Amino acid sequence: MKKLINDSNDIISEMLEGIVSAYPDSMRQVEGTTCIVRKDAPVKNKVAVVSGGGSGHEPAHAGFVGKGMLDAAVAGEVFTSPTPDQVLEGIKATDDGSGVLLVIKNYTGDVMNYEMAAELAESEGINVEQVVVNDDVAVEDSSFTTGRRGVAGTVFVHKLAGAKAEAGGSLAEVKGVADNVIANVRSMGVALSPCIMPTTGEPGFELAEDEVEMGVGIHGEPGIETKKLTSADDIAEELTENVLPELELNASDEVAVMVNGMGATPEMELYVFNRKVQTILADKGIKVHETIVGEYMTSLEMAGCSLTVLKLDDELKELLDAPSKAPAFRK
Amino acid sequence: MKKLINDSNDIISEMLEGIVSAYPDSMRQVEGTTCIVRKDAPVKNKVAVVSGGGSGHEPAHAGFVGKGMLDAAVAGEVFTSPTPDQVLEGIKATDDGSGVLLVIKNYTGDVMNYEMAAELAESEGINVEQVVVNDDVAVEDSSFTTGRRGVAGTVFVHKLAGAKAEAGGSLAEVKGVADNVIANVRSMGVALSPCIMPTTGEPGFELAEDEVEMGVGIHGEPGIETKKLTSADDIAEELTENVLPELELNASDEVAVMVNGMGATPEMELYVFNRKVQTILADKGIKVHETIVGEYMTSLEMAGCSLTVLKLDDELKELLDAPSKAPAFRK
Amino acid sequence: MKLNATQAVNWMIKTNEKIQKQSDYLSQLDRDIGDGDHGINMARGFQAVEDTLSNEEFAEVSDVLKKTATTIMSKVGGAAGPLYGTAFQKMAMTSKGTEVDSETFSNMVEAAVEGLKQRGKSEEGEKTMIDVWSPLHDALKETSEFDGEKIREIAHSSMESTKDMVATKGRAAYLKERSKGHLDPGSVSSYYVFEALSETLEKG
Amino acid sequence: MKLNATQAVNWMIKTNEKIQKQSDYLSQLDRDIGDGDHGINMARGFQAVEDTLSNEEFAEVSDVLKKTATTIMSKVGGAAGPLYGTAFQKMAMTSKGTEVDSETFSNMVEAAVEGLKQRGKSEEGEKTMIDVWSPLHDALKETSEFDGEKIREIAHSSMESTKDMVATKGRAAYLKERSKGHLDPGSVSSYYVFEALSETLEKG
Ligand SMILES: Nc1ncnc2c1ncn2[C@@H]1O[C@H](COP(=O)(O)OP(=O)(O)O)[C@@H](O)[C@H]1O
Ligand SMILES: Nc1ncnc2c1ncn2[C@@H]1O[C@H](COP(=O)(O)OP(=O)(O)O)[C@@H](O)[C@H]1O
Ligand SMILES: [Mg+2]
Ligand SMILES: [Mg+2]
Ligand SMILES: [Mg+2]
Ligand SMILES: [Mg+2]
Repeated sequence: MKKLINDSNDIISEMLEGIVSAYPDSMRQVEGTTCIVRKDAPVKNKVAVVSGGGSGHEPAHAGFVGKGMLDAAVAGEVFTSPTPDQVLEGIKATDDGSGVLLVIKNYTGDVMNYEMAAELAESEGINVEQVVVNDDVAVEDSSFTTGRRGVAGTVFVHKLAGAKAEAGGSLAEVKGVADNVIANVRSMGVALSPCIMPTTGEPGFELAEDEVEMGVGIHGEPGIETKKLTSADDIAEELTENVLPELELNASDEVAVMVNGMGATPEMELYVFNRKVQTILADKGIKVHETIVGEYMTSLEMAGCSLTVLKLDDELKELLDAPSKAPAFRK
Repeated sequence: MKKLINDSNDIISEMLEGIVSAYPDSMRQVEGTTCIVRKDAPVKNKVAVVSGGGSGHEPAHAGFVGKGMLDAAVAGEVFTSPTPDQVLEGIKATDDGSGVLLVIKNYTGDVMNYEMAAELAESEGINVEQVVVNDDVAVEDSSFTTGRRGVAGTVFVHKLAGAKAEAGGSLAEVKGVADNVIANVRSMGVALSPCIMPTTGEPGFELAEDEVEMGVGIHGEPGIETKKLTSADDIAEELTENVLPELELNASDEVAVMVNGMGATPEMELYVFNRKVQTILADKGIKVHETIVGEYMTSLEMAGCSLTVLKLDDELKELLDAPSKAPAFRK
Repeated sequence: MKLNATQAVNWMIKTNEKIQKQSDYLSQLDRDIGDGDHGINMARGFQAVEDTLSNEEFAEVSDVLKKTATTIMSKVGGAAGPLYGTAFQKMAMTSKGTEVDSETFSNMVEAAVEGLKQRGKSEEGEKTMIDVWSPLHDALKETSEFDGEKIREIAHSSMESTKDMVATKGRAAYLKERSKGHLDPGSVSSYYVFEALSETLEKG
Repeated sequence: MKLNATQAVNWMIKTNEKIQKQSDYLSQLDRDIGDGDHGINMARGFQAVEDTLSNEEFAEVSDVLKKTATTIMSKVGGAAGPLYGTAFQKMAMTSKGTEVDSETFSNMVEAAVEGLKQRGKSEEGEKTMIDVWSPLHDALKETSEFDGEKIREIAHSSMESTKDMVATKGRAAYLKERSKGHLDPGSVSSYYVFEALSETLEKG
């Protein structure tokens, strides 16, 4: 394991200090916690949008803190959901009485910890709503299982719910937007090489020189299927064909596309991949309102990418276009 | 070699298509060339800022094309300067008669190819000025050698010269700003692992599991010194101590800081690194006007980072703060 | 045979010893079918438990377990944090104000199982730590003896039984059939908890 | 002995053959002290040269070299593109309208050396391709024979002499003392150019 770190035990606290010291005018760390909040939190007469999760997904989630997006990001250990007390701190630091929306990625740990935090917050009289993002089509969805994972589509939930909150939406309205995004966003990922956990120095899975892992999540865990690496176009086609069907798009429908780098894949390759995605969408007559290419929801230094497609309606389009001051999602 | 590509011979053209298809509202490719220009080029009554270089540095340079930054980015093969005829196309597509500033990174190949392009453009009656960025303090500077390399500091030249051009500056004024930035910007980089050339599938250098390459450039070539990897703090200290002296900063001077990921290093580590940089600057009483952390001038999937410090005066500060619509540098 | 507060502290210290020693093994198990952090999570949490318990005096078992629960809850995170936190919290509530004999302990484990199911929205047979806790309760309610070795044996065989299961909850569920053939990491750490209890009871 | 237009085309085709065959070797040399692309750059450029020359008729050597120059200029990029482009351009200009005998060829190489120095802002002894072109001119101006084998020998020993030099220009310059002990890639590719010429002259 070769990492630009000091002691792996200090990695989260040092990262958080490094983030806050980069953007001292727009964010601050709630003292003694792993919460990064807008400098001006709690914002008067505004619903707060709070998210977070395990670390190792940078710029998620702290990079999305800022006017027009998140009010707070709560950081857990690497790939480990933050604990309820930390989430509670994020809630308390951002609620001005207008209520708080928790945006949770659908992983057992995250769901349980946030649920407990919500219980604690409600017992302190704070109005809390939760949404659980489950955009990953690689995982089978059934009421008897854990259900789908929440992956890069979460970034759209942050952006659009954040924009609604900034526009003065009520807690119910902000949650409504988040629900709408969740219902209309689908993703799937592929890995070319695993990431290395800083704590153990071990890779999450092994891949031969000519193999890819289809349907990976964002925690270094193995994916759904190991296959031969053929070409960027083949992979783009496979991901697109998996992501699109449930959105039931008709020609003339508008979408937003995110090609998200998992960490180590050069942007050059993301664009080669994007080329094919855009061709497929164009062939189907689907109109792309906006394309976002870059690293948004990473998995440390995993190589690979994910494709996210969000079906837009007029309100979602407007919210996507709205300004954002979050350092990792400026608009 | 494991890359998300199709045929390595098509990688540049497919990447360019992928970029343009991501931002069809703001850029276009000049047909039959490797030039990406602002959609509205040539912009009326505006000096054009044209840059480019070898590919493999994404988002540099095409990601910086947009209102307030570059008018054109000319792409060469991977790590190979574009040819004079391509640079000429970029110049011709963006000049409206107000003149063109070429921003060149100080590599023999780039300097020669751009020089020849400038000669060709002048022979066609276009007013062209050139600046050569040489911010890399790792390399000795002497009139008997090739001189210092141009690395991540180039992004500040793009931003500030671009802002000056957008503000209506004359060619001399835009060049003046670029010269001012070049005189006041210094960088140095470190690699934890090499990148793999897509054409040959070979790494540019070898590093043992416990070694780092200090003073690397951005083309996969070896650096100045191979050392043991100690800690992020040690490396941050070494880079900072090398970058600062020539800027002759006094307490109360203001700077902009860029912590630039080389490709594969997780953002988490960039922030751990940034933490130490900020501490050192704060201890010296140097005021940081803005910090930028992320991938701006990469070297494919090299692991590592570079530190760039730009000393600001009032004009540079204002130009840095000015809006930019470039997808990789939104303000 | 009864468990007193001092023994309860020893139980937790012994658990921590085992977890520290097996941290890499637990992470390796989690790497096979999860995200590879279970050992790290548990080691961080139980070290904090030992540190906190060592610095305080406790009147009864319930107090020890309560302190354990809150410490785990704020130190572990992930799935294991809320689950172990809930299990110890339920055991603390059930043992409040009473001596911990075989019957009380059976009730404590019953409450823990209830808590786990509720918190994890899960059942037996889904290849989770419930597959250690629940069979243990089944065995405990059949006997009035507080038999450490028996507890260890049942926890051990239950833990082993998770190997053949297909996960439908937790991260391992994403692997579906591929999760078969691997032990569930949370069941293995749960086994250490009961192995530590067994040793504590046997030492008296 | 003179070089005619057909031979000049053959010279370039032979050069391309060698470059294609040695492309990996050239890139390996460039990897040692540069950025590892010299073979790729040259292979791309000279393939284009062969493709263009094969499709046209040429009246004189100058025309062949001019086409070669412009093709290299627009296909190679990097440092080698402008340098080789300039060298061939200068040779084309110097040979315009004349037969290419030993004296003319000496003048052509002289002009190429001048061009390389100006374009590269460099001199002999800086571990660049100039260290093959310049000694070759020194030798050519001393003789009135157009001797292929002699040209090959001098190009070869000059190329080898770059091994002990310390680079002060080009990418290798960043390595300073570390550049010693490695052949300069551009000098090796220049050797292939003259080896190809030598073979062309010998075949007649
Ligand atoms: N829904 C659930 N119900 C009960 N136990 C669960 C559930 N999900 C996970 N677990 C247990 O938690 C363990 C994983 O814990 P850990 O690795 O620390 O958390 P994470 O899965 O968040 O990384 C699993 O081995 C399993 O025993
Ligand atoms: N300033 C210079 N003057 C003369 N020749 C040079 C100069 N710089 C580089 N060269 C030659 O160019 C060769 C490198 O070419 P190449 O690898 O294709 O370009 P790049 O260095 O841009 O990657 C060197 O080996 C050297 O012979
Ligand atoms: Mg985890
Ligand atoms: Mg090169
Ligand atoms: Mg785990
Ligand atoms: Mg080279």
